[in-house]
Amino acid sequence: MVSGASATHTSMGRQQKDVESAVVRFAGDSGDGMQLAGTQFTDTSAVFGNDVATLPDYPAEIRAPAGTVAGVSGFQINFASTDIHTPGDAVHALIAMNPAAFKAHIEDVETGGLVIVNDSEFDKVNLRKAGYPEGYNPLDDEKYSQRFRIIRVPITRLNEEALADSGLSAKDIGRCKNMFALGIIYWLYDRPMDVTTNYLEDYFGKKKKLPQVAAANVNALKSGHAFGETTEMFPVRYHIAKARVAPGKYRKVTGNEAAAMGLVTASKLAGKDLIYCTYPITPASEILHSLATMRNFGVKTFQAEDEIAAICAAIGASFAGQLGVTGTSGPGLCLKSEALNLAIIAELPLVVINVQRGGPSTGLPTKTEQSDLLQALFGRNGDSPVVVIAAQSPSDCFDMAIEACRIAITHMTPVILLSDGYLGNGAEPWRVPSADQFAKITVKHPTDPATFKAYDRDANLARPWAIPGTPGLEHRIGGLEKANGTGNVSHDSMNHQVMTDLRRQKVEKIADDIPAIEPHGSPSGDLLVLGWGGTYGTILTAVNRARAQGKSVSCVHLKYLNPMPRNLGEVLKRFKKVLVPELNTGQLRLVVRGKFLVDARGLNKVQGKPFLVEELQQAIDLMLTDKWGENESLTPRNHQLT
Amino acid sequence: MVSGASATHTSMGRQQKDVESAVVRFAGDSGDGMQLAGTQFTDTSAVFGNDVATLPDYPAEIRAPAGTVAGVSGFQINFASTDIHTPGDAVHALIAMNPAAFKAHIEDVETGGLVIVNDSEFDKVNLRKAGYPEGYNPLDDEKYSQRFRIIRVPITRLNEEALADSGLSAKDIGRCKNMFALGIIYWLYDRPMDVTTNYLEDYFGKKKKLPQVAAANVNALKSGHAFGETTEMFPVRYHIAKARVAPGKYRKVTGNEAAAMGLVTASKLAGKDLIYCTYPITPASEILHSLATMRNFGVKTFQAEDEIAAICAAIGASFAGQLGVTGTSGPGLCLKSEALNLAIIAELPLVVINVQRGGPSTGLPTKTEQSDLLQALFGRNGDSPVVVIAAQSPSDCFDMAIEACRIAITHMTPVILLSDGYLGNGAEPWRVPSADQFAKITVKHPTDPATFKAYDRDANLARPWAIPGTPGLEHRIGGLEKANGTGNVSHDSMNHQVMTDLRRQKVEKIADDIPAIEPHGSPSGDLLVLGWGGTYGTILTAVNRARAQGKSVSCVHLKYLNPMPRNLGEVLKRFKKVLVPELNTGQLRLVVRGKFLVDARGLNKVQGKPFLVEELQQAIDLMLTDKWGENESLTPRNHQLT
Amino acid sequence: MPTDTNLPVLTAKDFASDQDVRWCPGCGDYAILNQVRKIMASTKASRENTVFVSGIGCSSRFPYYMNTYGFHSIHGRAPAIASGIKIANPDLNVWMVTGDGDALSIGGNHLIHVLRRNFNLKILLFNNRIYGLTKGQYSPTSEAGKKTKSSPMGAIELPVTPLSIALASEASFVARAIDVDRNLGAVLDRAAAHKGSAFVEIYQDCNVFNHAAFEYATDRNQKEEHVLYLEHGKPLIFGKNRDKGIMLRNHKPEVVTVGDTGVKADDLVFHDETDENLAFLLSRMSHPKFPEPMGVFYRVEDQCYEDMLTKQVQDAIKQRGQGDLDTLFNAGETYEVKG
Amino acid sequence: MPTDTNLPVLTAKDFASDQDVRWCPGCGDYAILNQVRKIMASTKASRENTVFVSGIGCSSRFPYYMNTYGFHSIHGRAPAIASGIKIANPDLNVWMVTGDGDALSIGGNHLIHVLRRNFNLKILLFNNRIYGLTKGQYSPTSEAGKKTKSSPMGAIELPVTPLSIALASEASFVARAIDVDRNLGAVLDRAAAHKGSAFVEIYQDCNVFNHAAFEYATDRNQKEEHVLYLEHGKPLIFGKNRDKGIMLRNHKPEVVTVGDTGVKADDLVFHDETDENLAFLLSRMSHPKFPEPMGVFYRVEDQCYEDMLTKQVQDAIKQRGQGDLDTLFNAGETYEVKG
Ligand SMILES: Cc1ncc(C[n+]2csc(CCOP(=O)(O)OP(=O)(O)O)c2C)c(N)n1
Ligand SMILES: Cc1ncc(C[n+]2csc(CCOP(=O)(O)OP(=O)(O)O)c2C)c(N)n1
Ligand code: SF4
Ligand code: SF4
Ligand SMILES: [Mg+2]
Ligand SMILES: [Mg+2]
Repeated sequence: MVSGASATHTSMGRQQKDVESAVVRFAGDSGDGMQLAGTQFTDTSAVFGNDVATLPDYPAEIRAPAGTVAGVSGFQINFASTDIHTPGDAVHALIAMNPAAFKAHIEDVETGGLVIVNDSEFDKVNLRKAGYPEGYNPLDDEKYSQRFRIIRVPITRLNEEALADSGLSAKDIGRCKNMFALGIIYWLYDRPMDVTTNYLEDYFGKKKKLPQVAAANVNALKSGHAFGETTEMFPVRYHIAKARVAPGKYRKVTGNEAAAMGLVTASKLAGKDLIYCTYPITPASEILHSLATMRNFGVKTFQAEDEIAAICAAIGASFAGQLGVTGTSGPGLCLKSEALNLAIIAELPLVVINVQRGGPSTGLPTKTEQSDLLQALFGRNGDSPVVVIAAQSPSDCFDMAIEACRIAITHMTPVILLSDGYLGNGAEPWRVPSADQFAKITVKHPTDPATFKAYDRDANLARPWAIPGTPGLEHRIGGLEKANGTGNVSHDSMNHQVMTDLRRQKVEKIADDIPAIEPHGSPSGDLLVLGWGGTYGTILTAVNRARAQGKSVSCVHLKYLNPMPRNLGEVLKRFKKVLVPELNTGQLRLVVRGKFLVDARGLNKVQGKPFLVEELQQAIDLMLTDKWGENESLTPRNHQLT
Repeated sequence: MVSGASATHTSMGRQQKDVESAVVRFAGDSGDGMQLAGTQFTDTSAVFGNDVATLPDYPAEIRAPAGTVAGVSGFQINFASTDIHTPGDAVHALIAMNPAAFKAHIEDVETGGLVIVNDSEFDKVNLRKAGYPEGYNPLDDEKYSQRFRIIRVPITRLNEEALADSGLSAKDIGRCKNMFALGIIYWLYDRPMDVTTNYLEDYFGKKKKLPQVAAANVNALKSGHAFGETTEMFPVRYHIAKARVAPGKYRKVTGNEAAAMGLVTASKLAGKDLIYCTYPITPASEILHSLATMRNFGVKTFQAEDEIAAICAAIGASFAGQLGVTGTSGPGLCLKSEALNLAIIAELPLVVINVQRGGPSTGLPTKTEQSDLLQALFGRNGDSPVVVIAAQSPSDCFDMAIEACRIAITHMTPVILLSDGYLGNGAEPWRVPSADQFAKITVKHPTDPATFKAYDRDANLARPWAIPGTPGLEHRIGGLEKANGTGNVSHDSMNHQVMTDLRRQKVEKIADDIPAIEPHGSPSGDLLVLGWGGTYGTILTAVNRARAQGKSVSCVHLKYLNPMPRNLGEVLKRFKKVLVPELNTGQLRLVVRGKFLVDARGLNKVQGKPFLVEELQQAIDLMLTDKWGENESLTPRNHQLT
Repeated sequence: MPTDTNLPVLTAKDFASDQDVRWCPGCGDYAILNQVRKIMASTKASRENTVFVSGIGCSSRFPYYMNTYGFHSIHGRAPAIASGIKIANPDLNVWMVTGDGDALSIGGNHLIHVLRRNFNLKILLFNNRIYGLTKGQYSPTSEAGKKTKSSPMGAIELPVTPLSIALASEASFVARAIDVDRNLGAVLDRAAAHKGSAFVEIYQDCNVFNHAAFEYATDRNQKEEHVLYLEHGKPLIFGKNRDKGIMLRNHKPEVVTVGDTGVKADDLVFHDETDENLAFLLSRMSHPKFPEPMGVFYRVEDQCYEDMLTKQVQDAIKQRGQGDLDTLFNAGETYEVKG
Repeated sequence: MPTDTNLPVLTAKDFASDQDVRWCPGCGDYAILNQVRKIMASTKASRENTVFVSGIGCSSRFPYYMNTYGFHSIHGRAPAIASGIKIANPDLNVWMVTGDGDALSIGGNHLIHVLRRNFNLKILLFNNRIYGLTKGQYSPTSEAGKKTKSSPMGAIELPVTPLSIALASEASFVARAIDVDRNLGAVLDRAAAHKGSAFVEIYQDCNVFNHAAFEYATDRNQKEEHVLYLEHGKPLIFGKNRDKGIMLRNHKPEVVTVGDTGVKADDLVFHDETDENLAFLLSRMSHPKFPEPMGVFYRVEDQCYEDMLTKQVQDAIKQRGQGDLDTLFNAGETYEVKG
């Protein structure tokens, strides 16, 4: 989608359109390097000064068969001169490198949108692989040519010609065609090429020591750009001005990178070594990969034999006095549940990062979802209160990782930090902080045998963190119920009641240590949209648009799910209606209704994708116009809520 | 407690009191054979024709040090001429075999209650072991002698004298003193001795081939009885008439025995082999022990290497076409959660029995609790609907085990059956059914390749149960999202939405296949007490008493927790207030509030013990008299709700 | 394994499912898939009585590509699923496919126990010394010091030897083969014929994340020097010119040259498939110090769990008669309550 | 292990916690507890730097009775907890206590991996061949055919041999002792002195649910015939009159009589603690066919996981300097947005 198309002037017989934002999607075979093209376009636009939001989308299989729909890999960028919070709904320009990519993505293109196809690949074989009927070529189908501005460019051939004397093998030349396509798009959106040329020379030239390959890629890029410039195929060229974002130094981060940096930062703020114990799992593995490169920060990563060993090692590390953290995704969280309960009764600091994916079971490993909330809150035997917080954007993973560590240490409790595949893999510009802007995390380790009691309580109801190596504080902890105070094993009835209450109160009390919420929009009104996690950007955008249309809508985005902000109940009462949009079947909704007895309704979607702004706008309108009816929840199905 | 004391007549200078019911508790060292004395008293009373309810209470350790409070083992029996549903609140007669037993149990004795102590054991050493201050003997403490009728009997010595020429070792003679004590109690409550003498001769005489030991035990029993008869120590003797229970053949069952029999029965009704796969854990192990003896029913028990392997083997068994069942307790359920999700997405029949115990973590393994409900409902990644049902009494474990299997098979879904330590170990009289009174469970296995689709749906939305060995139906299932219909792997967005909805709807639809609820008491009124699981008897008793006092109270006991009975919401609306008593911190309460937006309040107790009827009566009164206040929940703490 | 000779003889192609195979180009899994389909045909397996069970991993996608019953379960748990299947229906011909991470990392414990229970079950461990599906972290069989995404400074664990673990787990059949090696078929054939848990490690090339990990054993120019084919009762000889052998000097293995210049073939160790200690010793021989043995290391005939369990059921029925519910209900102390 | 010579020397009693010991009368665990407390004193362990970690089981109650730091964790997971402790603080003197169920049933996989990683960690496996705490079900070390509550018709699994598993798991120290045997102290002493994962199996009598399981090895009238004490470099001789020995006939072990009537001592196998294959062979020798070896089967010096990990941290700092957050934040493609 392009929004706010404004001045249109003509330069050298070509129209030049100034637009506020545009959504571009690169789509091709897993082998076609679409992720690289996408990130390069993102970097260039960010460096250029646009606000950007991205959505990578790759197949589950390592490499699905070339040419098949299952093997299609896509990357979407929304870039703008205003600030944006979502990768965008409808696509303004789609680059389809083969028939399968065309088939997989064409329906997401807005009517009148630009579709640049690599014509060379639309042959019998590829059309069959894409599952099109014999003799049919969608490019010749009026159904499409009427709806879209389809531009057929024989990218493969043009690229080959351009690199004919590059001295590279045919295979390696083919590998450059993503740069040729990128060149076209750079021309189309009037982007500078230096970021990418520098990257190519650095990566292939210096790092991989393949100057020929570097040169060829640069050449392909420039040829693509020149092609755009010279050919008559593109009547219009678009220009997106710099965004008016807060001045300062920026970089792009994915949620997983941000989480890794947040953990390291927290460990430094607490003066502890970070011990990150995990077992690889999609989409959480990148946190391990990032942290594994940070040994010089005193970070120790431990790739355990499974998730149970991972969390247990983290618990052991915390018991021994360092910062024990474990990370995983849904199925792994299941396996960690028994040990998480051990940390809860042992009252040790522990951070568990859960990067959610589509469930249940193995489900949809590479797709995003928010369906582990109830598991995080309740997925353990007995009454086992645990702190649950959630990040709301890729860069927010940095802040919430620090927050998770802070709470775990100051309140001697496990903390579950919920992220998701969309946040973990999605990237956004991040205003680079400076290390000294963060408050230290104060750690207290008792040393006085005279006054020490293993299950004593401080003002937070936290017990003392006495660590092995401290003379005279030798004590034993474990999974059996503890005697209040001493922490010895106790089977006493009343003691169990007291300890159960204390564990609950300790977590509830953390509400004193987290910010109260203030609705975005107005303090009260007709509708409050209550969200959590990765849906933040979409909800915010939709609410802003609704308000721009004068609707009485505000939103609250929960970063703290247990305990919840003290004033939430009171805020909820200030609104006539409450809508809870979630990428699950209504998990926060159940809890909010149960806790506050408000008739919250749900917009629920489990389609492996974030909400579209449009879907939220529809929901808001239905709620406001009472067309919503008695439904406790509605679901968007091809542009309809049912 | 004795209730309904009526006619008191005098026989041979002794008072004889007719009472409606009495609560007796045997308490002694783990080595003292209190569990045996208790079960014998229960059997005798049951055979005599009383209604009985029992509550065994033994220490966590295999054998805590002799003489210590931790080592005390107790067994409580409530027996009556009316029908009863609980083991009783206050104790009418306590038998304390040593100081530790006295210390551990004395506070549970009603004022004016009978306390028969084994005087021989109240020496320096034992008093110290029990943790009494040097030189102090509670038996000489007015505090007690004024509150209770303490009767000091040198049981150890008398027993030794009685068995002096039994030819047994001193050690073996000592082992008989529980029978001596039992003899006294038999006399006190006017019980026949034949049931026990038969048992002793069978067990020691025939089974263990120790006629001498058998004789000695019988001798001890009779000596105890004679002692009661002859000594002047007992001014009053009690008589409890036969109960007016439905005529028929009865036997005693514990919940775990009943569950085992229920599973075997279901397997026969379905014409399937029962494959019970489990890993030992307190308090669920007895189900394995019982089933292991039933090989001749085609039962195959599999003691797996852990809980994960256990549930996976059960899933494999179901896939292969037999009845796969697994059983565990809380910590084990944590470990099963990932695989349970596999069964949910694979849509295979599976029964998971969870005998709840005190949590979190290892918690209180031998104490009862109801705190795994939320874990059962929500403890898995993704949206993973599973059927959850709960037994409400020991014998009900039989019916609900059959019901679990029926639902699992007819609806192709995993079913979690919740029991608890109190039900599992507690015993009650069970009207022996006849095998032909149960409806067959119809099993359909498709065979026609022409029409077969692995994820086809029948009227219940259940998919076909096609089993290996069927020609032409070869298909593959697994944990990745399935394509609607074919069941092939699918990463399609909309398909995931459809399948998520189908999984939910399939479980919700089961509500058509379970009975609607009818409140016990009146269809509407001031207060509805809503319970589930093992609290049934206590709630029923309390509600009956309240109604007898003319209070407008009724109760509903949920056996189906997901899906819930269709008319529950409507029934809730018929009452002004709703009270949800649970042995947890409010798990059903949260769900009911969230689902039905009713302001349900909770009576919550986590003290390793069932509710006392008295505690529920207090709660009912507070709710009715509006003294309850704004509290969402109250907890009984020594006879007070706070 | 159940076969029905009245049925038309099936070919390898008949065991291909309708799903298109989704491994990376050049993945060693393809070669194994083809061999397994061939073996199904040659051993006259019937599609309907065969079940392929797997965990999670690239290798574990295997069942989707076989036109038999299949269960792609969860990570590491295939042995337990397979156990349940065999208990429920001992007649089924069950094959398990797993990876080095699936079987030895998260699933190590289940592997030990399924082996010691000796279910009649064929276990194929595709060892590519890497986590493929999760894109290239080191696995329990990765060499010490291996640099991967999760070990940029090198892995610091000692790798485990799958065959040693299998032997210590009381496996009744232990063998090794290579994805592209001629003797894979023969080994699979032996495994199929074995009654009991047959454990086969298959060196498999992960073309994308651990390419050429086994080049020393597959590259035609050097493999003969690095691989030793085991033959029962035959001396341990290897090398392009069959001039190298394994000898024991105070029960420690040593590479020696045979032929006139060196020792006699008779002085070499003779392979004995029934000697568990020799099998263990062979399993410890690894590249580059030693040639790596291929073929059947160990086999012993033993009862299968599912058969013994079925026998207990039959014995119980013999001893106590077919279980009767009414007898069960009426067991224990019962009593009449009169109306 | 860290010791501080300025401190007053501690006695075994100083290692007793204030909790009263809660095992059944006659339980073998008492004897082991006493020995371990003695070893703590004799090896000059310091209370504050010592941590006892366990899983769940009767044996796993052990930490409560030691006046050191202790963690009674969850069933089977002690190895992972202990690993985390060593990673976080390599200087701690960590001992792990586990049972045959805890270590080999639910915890088998963690045991394999903690051993192959070779943490400097002492592992004591109390093998009573039964599940004690849960009141008597058979365990992975129970004899085949054993009748228990959960196997009334007899267990149908082959038991595993803990030492074989440990050896296959690349353990760097493997030994065996008996709760009431004189050499338990000596073995524990060797274990304490070993730098790396020291695995010690201890035969332990469960007086209540599996009494006398090891009578053959503890009863003074027969033990000498059933137990063989290993001594490095010494021939394998046993028997009351030291007249029996172990010989290899084509690398298979055999019991032979030594002395003038029989073979010479020199023909016997000489124990070599550094020979993993010999160690495995010894681990396979079991009663009644063979005497059961006691003492140190195998030991090798190797680097410890926690040390190598710490070294990677130090190397990284050497190579890249102390990690600086600002550098980290500013890494990658950054850009200025002007006001
Ligand atoms: C419980 C759980 N943890 C982690 C994962 C992520 N995961 C999938 S496969 C795999 C390892 C794959 O390695 P391997 O078993 O060697 O199979 P390969 O892909 O190499 O064939 C991991 C860690 C998962 N799917 N489930
Ligand atoms: C997750 C889990 N599963 C099962 C149990 C029950 N359980 C406790 S100890 C134990 C086995 C004990 O046997 P072992 O490890 O040999 O120790 P022992 O009591 O014999 O010393 C079992 C099954 C548990 N506590 N937790
Ligand atoms: S990642 Fe490796 S193992 Fe997996 S499919 Fe690709 S090449 Fe094969
Ligand atoms: S049950 Fe056995 S192992 Fe456990 S304490 Fe008693 S004797 Fe020892
Ligand atoms: Mg692998
Ligand atoms: Mg044991």
